[in-house]
Amino acid sequence: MSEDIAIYHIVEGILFAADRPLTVKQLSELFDEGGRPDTKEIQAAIEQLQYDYKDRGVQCVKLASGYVFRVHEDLGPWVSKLWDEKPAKYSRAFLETLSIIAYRQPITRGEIEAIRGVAVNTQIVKTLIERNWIRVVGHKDVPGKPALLATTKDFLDYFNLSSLEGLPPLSEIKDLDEAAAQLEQEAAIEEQTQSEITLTAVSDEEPTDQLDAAS
Amino acid sequence: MSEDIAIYHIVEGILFAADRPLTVKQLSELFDEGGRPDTKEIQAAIEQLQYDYKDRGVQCVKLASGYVFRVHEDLGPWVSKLWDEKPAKYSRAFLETLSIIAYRQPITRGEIEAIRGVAVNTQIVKTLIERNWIRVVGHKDVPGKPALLATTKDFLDYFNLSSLEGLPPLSEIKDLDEAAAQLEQEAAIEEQTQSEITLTAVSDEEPTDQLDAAS
Amino acid sequence: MTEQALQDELVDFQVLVKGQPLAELPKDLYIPPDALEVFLETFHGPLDLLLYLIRKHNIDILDIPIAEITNQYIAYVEMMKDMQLELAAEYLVMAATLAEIKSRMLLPRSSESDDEDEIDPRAELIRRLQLYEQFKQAALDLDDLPRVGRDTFDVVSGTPDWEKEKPLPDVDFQEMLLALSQALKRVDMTESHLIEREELTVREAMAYVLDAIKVDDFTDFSKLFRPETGRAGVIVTFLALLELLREQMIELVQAGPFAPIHVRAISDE
Repeated sequence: MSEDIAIYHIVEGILFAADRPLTVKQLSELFDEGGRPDTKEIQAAIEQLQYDYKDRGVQCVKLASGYVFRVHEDLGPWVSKLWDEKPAKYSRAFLETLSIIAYRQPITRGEIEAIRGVAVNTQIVKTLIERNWIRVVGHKDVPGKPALLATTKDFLDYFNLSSLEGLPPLSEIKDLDEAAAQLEQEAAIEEQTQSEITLTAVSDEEPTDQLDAAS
Repeated sequence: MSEDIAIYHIVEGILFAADRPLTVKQLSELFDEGGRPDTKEIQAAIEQLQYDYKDRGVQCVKLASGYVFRVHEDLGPWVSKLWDEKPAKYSRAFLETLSIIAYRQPITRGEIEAIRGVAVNTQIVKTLIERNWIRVVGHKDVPGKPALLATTKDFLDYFNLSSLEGLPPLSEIKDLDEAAAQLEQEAAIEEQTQSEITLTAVSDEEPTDQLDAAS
Repeated sequence: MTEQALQDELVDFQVLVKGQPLAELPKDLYIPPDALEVFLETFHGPLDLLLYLIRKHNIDILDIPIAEITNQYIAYVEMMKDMQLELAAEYLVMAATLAEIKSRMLLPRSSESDDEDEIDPRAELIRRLQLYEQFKQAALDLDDLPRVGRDTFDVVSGTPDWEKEKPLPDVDFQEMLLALSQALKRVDMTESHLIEREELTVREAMAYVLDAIKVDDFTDFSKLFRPETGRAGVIVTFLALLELLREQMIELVQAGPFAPIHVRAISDE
């Protein structure tokens, strides 16, 4: 960049650095009073930039509140992945419902409620069906003909199971949270390098003993 | 923009939209697996962009943690006016401490003190760590196990560097042995140099007594 | 402290240059006392002060006239003391070091000792000064590098309002099992015999059968059995059919003895 910097380069830098749209007036005020370009010159600089960037990935656009550089709208599919926020987590009720369907399929909502002890949220079932993890495989021949829910192949694929037999036996699951809680506790206590060794030791021993006792 | 969007336009849009530097790998991961360009293609796209923007008000620069678009450094005087806050100035002690860590890493506080001749300001080290410009990378195997300090990628990014090699070269130090040899030679040649006269003369004066008292 | 007082005091130090008492204050000391305090405070330790003295007098760092520099150094340190500036201990240590060097340089050179082994008493000080100067310069160079917020700025361009695809949450398998385990904890565990593992295969087969058959059309009974699942698979499928029949979810139709059996899901109407 030369010693004598062109107005449109300065405007370019300012518009790119700015965290807000800027009007011609605001742009001109960023120049020292001595060498302040007039409105026409700023306007000409903007037109130059709009021309320079017309085929680029960013463009100089005029919004209600001023000029701004903006990513070309065709690039949405790629750029929007940048801020793929970490997806929200499913609720515990969601996971419970899914796991009960997995183990008890085909099952009606009423039966899930009987196991969970609380009503099944309609939204949960809807979400599960939308995600194609469960589907209605039939209707139970009881009054009301409730839908029978079962898991899908997509469900198995997602969890890397070749069949439902790959699900661990329920007897193992019962004490799972205790084992998990203990693991977490151990992990919190342990520091840095030793933690790995300890974690391995813990996972090899304690939970197994517990599971043996439980089964 | 055409239907079939060029890779460098996509990379351009992504880099302009991103609020952080992106590596070639991170850039490629924003493409769908089906149409994911390989490293070479991404690299070529970046080179294209660096060429396209070389005379513009923003430039595609390589930093330690990836590629980023940054406003041309010559535009600082205008762009910095966008914000009311004046850019931070750092004290000499701060810059000296940081430089010594940058050039001599990994280094202990004691070693920094030995170079600067004064105690290291705890607040400076704290600030450097808080800004994530330096971090503790280990502990020296000497009594007291002092922490070894080193600079981070954030430090390099802040100073527009892609690696430590980009730091300005240290001024040369004249070889001491050589210098000492030369001095001795001179001393040998000169029978009665003026400095010796001066030394003798001074030794009779008061300051000597003062020094004796101090030592 | 007036300028005159300052000068008097400095004369008391008998600052010597080339063996002669300094008739005048060094040029660099002609500064107003207020500024002097600020000036003295800017020194970042003894090496910094020494370097200043050396540079101010245009002396080659490799050939420091130690006596002269020592005297000037002491004068400055005394001034700092008098102004009650916080004087780091390092300044006094340096004064002692300088004095030691000075006295060693006064010792007559022993002609017996090997000249090559004799080290210039100033060598270590010179080394430290050089090293410090090197980093003093490095700090200035670092300060000159284009840096974010002063010379260069991060660019973050806005985007049009794209319809953002909402990513689906991830589910960890263990997490799901944990949820189930908690659910099971809540219910009477005696009921858990209803969901025994043994039933799983049958239940899976039930789901399979329900999926394979239709409400409005009959499916060939024999087509429901998958030979690839083996004998056990066939049995499980059969058990599943019986279970579905018992739960009135399917109906079986056979036109006559030994005729093909057809299966149909019971309509939910």
